[in-house]
Amino acid sequence: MELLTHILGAIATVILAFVVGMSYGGIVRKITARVHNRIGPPWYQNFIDAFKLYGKTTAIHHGWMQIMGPAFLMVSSVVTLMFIPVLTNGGWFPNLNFEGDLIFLLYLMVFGPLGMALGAGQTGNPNSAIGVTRGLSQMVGFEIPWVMALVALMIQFDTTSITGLMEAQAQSGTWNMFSSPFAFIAAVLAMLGMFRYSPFDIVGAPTELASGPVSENGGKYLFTMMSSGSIFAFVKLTLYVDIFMGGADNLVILLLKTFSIYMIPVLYGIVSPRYRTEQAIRFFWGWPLFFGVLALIYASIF
Amino acid sequence: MEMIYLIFIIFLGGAVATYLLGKINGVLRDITFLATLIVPAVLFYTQVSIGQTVDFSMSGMNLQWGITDFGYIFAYIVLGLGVLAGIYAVAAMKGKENLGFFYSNYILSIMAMMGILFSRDLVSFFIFWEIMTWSSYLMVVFSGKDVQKVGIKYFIFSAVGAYAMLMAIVTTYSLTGSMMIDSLVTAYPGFDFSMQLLIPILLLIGFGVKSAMMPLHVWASGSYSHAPMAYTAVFSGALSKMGIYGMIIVIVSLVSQIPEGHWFREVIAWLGGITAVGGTLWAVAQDDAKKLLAYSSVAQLGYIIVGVGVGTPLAMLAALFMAVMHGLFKGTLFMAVGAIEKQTGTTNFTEVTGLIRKMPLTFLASLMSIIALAGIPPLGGFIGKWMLYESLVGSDHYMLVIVVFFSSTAAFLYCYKFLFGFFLGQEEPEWAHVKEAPAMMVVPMIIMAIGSFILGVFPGLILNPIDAGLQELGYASTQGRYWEMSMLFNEWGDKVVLQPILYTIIAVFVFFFVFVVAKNFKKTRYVSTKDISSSGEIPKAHENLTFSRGFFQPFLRAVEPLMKHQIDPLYTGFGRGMEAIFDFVRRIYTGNGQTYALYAIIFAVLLLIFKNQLFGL
Amino acid sequence: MRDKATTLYIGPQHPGITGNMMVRVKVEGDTIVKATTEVGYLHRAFEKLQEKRNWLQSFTLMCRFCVPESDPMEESYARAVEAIEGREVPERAKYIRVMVLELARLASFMLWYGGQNGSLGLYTMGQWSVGDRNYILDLFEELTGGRVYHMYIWPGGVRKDLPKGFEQKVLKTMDYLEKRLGDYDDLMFDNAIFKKRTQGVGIVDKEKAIEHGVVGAVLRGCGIKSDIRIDDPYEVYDKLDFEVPTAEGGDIWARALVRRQEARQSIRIIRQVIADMPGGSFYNKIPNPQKWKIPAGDAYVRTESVRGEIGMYIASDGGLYPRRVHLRGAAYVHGITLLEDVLVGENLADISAIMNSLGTCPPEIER
Amino acid sequence: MQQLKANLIEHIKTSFKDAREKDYPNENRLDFYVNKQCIPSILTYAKDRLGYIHLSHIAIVDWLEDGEIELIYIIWSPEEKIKMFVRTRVERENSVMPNIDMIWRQANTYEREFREMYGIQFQGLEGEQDFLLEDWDGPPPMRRDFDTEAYADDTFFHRPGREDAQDVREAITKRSGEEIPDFAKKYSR
Amino acid sequence: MINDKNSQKIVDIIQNWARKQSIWVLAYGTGCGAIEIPPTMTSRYDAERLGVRGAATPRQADVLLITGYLTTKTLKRVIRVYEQMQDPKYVIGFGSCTINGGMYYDSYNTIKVLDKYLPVDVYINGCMPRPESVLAGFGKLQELIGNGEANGATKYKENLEWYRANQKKIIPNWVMPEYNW
Repeated sequence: MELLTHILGAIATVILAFVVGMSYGGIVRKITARVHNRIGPPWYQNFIDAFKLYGKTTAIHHGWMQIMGPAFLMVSSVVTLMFIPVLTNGGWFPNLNFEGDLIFLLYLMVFGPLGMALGAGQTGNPNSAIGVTRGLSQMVGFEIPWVMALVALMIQFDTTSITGLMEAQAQSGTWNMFSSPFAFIAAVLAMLGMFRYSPFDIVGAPTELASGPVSENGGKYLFTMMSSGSIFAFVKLTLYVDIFMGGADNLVILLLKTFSIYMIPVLYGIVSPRYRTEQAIRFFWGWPLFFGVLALIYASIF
Repeated sequence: MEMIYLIFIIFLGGAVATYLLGKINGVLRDITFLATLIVPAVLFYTQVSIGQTVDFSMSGMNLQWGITDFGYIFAYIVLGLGVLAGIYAVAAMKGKENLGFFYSNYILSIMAMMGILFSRDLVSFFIFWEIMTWSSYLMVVFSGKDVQKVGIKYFIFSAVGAYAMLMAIVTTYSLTGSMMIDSLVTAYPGFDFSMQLLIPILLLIGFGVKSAMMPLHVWASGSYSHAPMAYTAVFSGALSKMGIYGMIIVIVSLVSQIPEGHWFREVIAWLGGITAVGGTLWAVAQDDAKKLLAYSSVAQLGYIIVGVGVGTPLAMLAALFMAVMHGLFKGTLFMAVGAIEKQTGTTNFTEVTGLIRKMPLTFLASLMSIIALAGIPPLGGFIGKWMLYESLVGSDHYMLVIVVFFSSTAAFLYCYKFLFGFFLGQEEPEWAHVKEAPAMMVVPMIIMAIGSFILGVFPGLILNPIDAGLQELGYASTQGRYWEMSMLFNEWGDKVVLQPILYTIIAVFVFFFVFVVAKNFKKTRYVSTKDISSSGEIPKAHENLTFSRGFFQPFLRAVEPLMKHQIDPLYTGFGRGMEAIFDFVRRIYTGNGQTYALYAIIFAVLLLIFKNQLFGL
Repeated sequence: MRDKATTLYIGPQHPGITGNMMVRVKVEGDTIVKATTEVGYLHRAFEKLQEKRNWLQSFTLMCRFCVPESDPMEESYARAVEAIEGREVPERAKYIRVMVLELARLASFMLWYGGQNGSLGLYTMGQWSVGDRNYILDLFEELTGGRVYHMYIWPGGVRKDLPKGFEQKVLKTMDYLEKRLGDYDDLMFDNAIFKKRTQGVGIVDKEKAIEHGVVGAVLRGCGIKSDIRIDDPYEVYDKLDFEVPTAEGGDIWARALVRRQEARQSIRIIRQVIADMPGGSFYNKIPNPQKWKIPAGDAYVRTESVRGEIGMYIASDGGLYPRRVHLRGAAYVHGITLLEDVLVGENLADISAIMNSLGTCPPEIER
Repeated sequence: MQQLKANLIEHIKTSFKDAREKDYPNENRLDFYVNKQCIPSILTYAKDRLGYIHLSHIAIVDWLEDGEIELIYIIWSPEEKIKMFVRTRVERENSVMPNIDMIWRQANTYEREFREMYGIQFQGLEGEQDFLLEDWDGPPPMRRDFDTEAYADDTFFHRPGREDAQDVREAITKRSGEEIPDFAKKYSR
Repeated sequence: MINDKNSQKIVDIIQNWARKQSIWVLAYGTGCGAIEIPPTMTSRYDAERLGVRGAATPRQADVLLITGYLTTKTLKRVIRVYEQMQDPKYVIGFGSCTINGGMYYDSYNTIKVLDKYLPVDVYINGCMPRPESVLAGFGKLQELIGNGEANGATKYKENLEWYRANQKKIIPNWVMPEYNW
């Protein structure tokens, strides 16, 4: 019985993440369209797109790794989701919230992209490979300030677990974005890269690489990537909210907080051209790194 | 007769026998070779008990051999890897020239490593160390290519290391009058401060060379890539760990006894961190798989050195676990490269592409090892990485953790390069003939890959002996505090539970596979990798559609400032100044293996003859 | 034997290509080591078709040479035919022609704004400027009946007089566009990333410019003051007051600066033209096109388009049909030899931006 | 202007003996015929000595009746603001022209096009044989003796209703059996 | 359980609804009609509100928009691209020249009738069609998809030999992977 509850809880979490992530994607399209002076598609357009993609035939593959690539991505997203506390105080199914910590999560989050990279590699399309190398290079860029921010928090609160950080915030009564502002700034700047909106959309840059790693993937492959991407967006947003904004007591607050965080990369992206790869990496090793160091100093002093 | 003697006699006898049989019969030689590896391994695990020692006297010196708990961890690596790589070597080296020489050298290396682990006194330690160096040196020049460049580099660094070590030993003897390691440890706190510093530094130079610590790493990439791959698996996987073994003993038994020693350990840790970053960045820049793995080995040894330098119980656990894991996955990867080299004749990423469908098992083994190398759960590499980070964060090494994290994130780059370069990308007609490697090569790889998988879920299996070894070195028991069979804890009690992770991953995979992939897979058909959306054009036959040159060029451009200051030219400049000496050295080292062997023997004999003068001081 | 460098096909089916053409680039890392342009995907053989079409029928083909800006072709044809025939053009028609040409330039600049930024990933600009371009197309629609193909400037004058109140509409649109150009500046020229992406990229220096016969904004972008409207004035450009902007550096950024000023100059010219517009006839009627013969002779006229100099050579043998109409577009120079030369050593990420900046327009190359 | 032109003509005529003038007094243009071998030297001379640094166009005309193809190199001097037409005529068949893409790189494009479209060979011309066409096995298509309409009729499908350049309204009416309304009749041929 | 045939029908209806709401157009400007695509996609006409958006590679695209005349050289690429697209896929012929050759009826290098070479679902006439016509064309295509009548791809598969014969007639040097789905 307990196992059944666990499984149902996990499925409910996945569905929540999928719906929220997809809707956010649609809303982003709507907002972008408004900035463009357009009406834009309805907010549920992404669901239609996903459903259509699922309905398309997928007649070919270039080898089993191409099929496994999206599977890796999906697995990574779902498993990572299991470790993220959705609401504070067990307001949602706890899944595996207490079984892993932040460093574990950092590595788990790489699992999917690496699998996807392998899948993209097998298609034999040079654009895919170039896109992957760009993505990995950029990842090295933004992970540094991101980890600095996390380490700063870990030092400050003597814990590496997400639930521990959430409890620490509940006890102190302030959010970490106020109690360790430098870490928050570094993490937000790193987040720009993590969400891959312009100017950091170098991986699938259409005018340069057609669409990069997904060049050969249509139909069901693309559906899987799209939905796992949505889940992953939810994971990342919830992680930020949990770590820096004290988590959320109920779903409405969760949506408000995640959405407000999400708007940072989206709005910055609308008015920015794309960086070249090395420029993107250097960006992350400029101000974000500086704030990361500040955060570490701040954390080790206080 | 003592079992320890028997083991060494078998080794020695086997080495001679394989060398002689090599001239007579190939099959007999192979069988002898494998038997010489397997029999002592079995004997060791069944008959030799920890703490058991044998004493004997040689030309007036008291020597003592015996295995400790701590040495036992490394014995796992040496014998496990030795046997598996031996099986692999038989298949991999088939048809090569001068095999008897290769095999006997191989056996001598294994014997020397076991000897180092058994040595309880500095003399036999040094002698075995030299045998190890010489046998590995002969392996580096085995192929006969680039001996001047690569061989001499390795030789000079090894020699410098050996002399430093010898000086330390001589100094110790003059101070304590004993050759026993234990007596050094007990007498050490009584030395004056300059000696307290000098001895560890000299020893660490010796060990640092073997473990490729910055700035003594220069020899590593060339030597690792020039030795036959079957041996490099041992070379990088086990032999380099001897440096770590020595380093841990020095740091834990000696350095931690001096009150002001913590800065010394910081230096070591930072050297390790720099080694990791430098090795990783250079690995990213390589186009040759052997070189890539060689630099990657440097980087991985850097992590281990970081752990050793930090030296908290968790860090030591991490370092030792990583040492074991590194033996597993790096051994596998070198074997995979060897398999590819055997099947295609080259190890260059810009030439070989698209082998995934030709060599699926090699790919699988490489994939698992790469995941382990990258430290992605649920494979074993993750455990070591996790413990290292937790120990660094827990012991307030903030900047070091960032440095290490940078290195291990950048490691994803070369990990992908390795997999993509060989296995993915276009399937070119020029490699259409390639077949999977022989079973004797594949099976050891798969066994080791599975090993790293099992250790990823049940790290307790190997953490248990590590714990015993650490207790022997004076640490409190860590079981239950930092780890359980499949659970890890950090200083603050945060935990990672490994089994549910594995089960969740498997469950989601199965769910996904059954409902999406498998259903879909039946309907889809394989098409050639030439059938890609190349903007509507149909590529001509000669056009290269594989992206392999300048793989991470933008990244390297971004990290250019870091890579500009490399250490190699410094040595070259130094060497140019010493041209005259080098000329002389070159005259002695003719490049012929036999000459070196002769030289080694003369060196050992001279050492024995003049020992009294040397050691009498 | 396989090539060493990786081959990438930029085009024909590629979001980054400016029209239907292909650049086959060989890359090592993300550095281009060789670039080969391949054209011919749009070759319709206009110049062949004109052999069987009379002088007026040929005129309808003219605007199809290059779609982003079709009026300079019509104007060149009309002017060349007039030059051979010696036909006078009424003064009002000349002013209207200049107005139409400048409107077309402005519309093409709008498209360039979108393309240049779209190639660098700033899609917002494309949405704005291409959307605003519709206001100019609306004017064209009212004036000529077509949004893209106007077939308005024909030999002897223009096809129709200005509709009632058209001038006011044009001026109103100009006011609006001038305001919008300020918005574009905020989004594009004040953007640090745009600067980073364009400065020092795709450099055409003076020597290269002369060696390759570079024209238009690309030439002005490397500091050479050259404009057909000033150097070899036609219609009424010699009576108008406008400036030829130049910039130093010869990179994408310099060319962007030049075009930014030129768009403003176009607005300035349109305002002047409307202010000075004379009355009178707009069309010096041509005879029955079925029997319209042009005396033997040839003419070469040049027009300044957004992409640069357009040349039109027309030879007549005195018959009902043109002997030869030979067009030389700006992209004919920029799109093949210059592009191949400039791309070598550049970054893979900048191909599209360089092509947009050079004004590569394949239908003009292939005709 | 006239004085300048006269000077230029004088210069060219002294340097190149076989240049034949073909003057258009009303325009800012110089115009003369030369022998095809002179083309590179005269263009180099104009570029280096006279300031004609810009090759504006290379026009080509097929004079089928004369059995000749005329090439017109149109160059432009930004300082003197005068166009110079350098004309040459070559045989239609098997002609080899000197190559000028060392003087101006863009000439390479023209020459590749002329090679493909008119069948004129250029000495030492680089670049692939195919320029605009692909797998073309007919005669060079831009020559006047190539009948594009006949070729198109042979090669491509045509939608019924436009067998010739007839009036479309007429054809539609014929097909559907309707009468042409009066207002439309006057537009029919 | 529900009858298989009926359930398939229901699935088809739902999927057709989704397909018509989400039309991804391949980014391939084959002819001069491509100039009216940016206005259609951008702020004034905003095709994205109808679910129309661009797709970078043929694997992801649903609709191949033939924007105008096709030269024989382009036709080869268009066929290649079309065959790489995944079912269900649609072709829109855009502009008069795709219908009957338009003003290039006597050109030696352009095809005159597109539907002899590719199965066209919707034609949009005009030279060039205005964005409104393009939107109307998309509307028509949506209607056809909704009714399940836009089956050009099926027609192509069934009559592949006939199409191939026509294609090979004007593309003599036929080196292309076989159409395999």
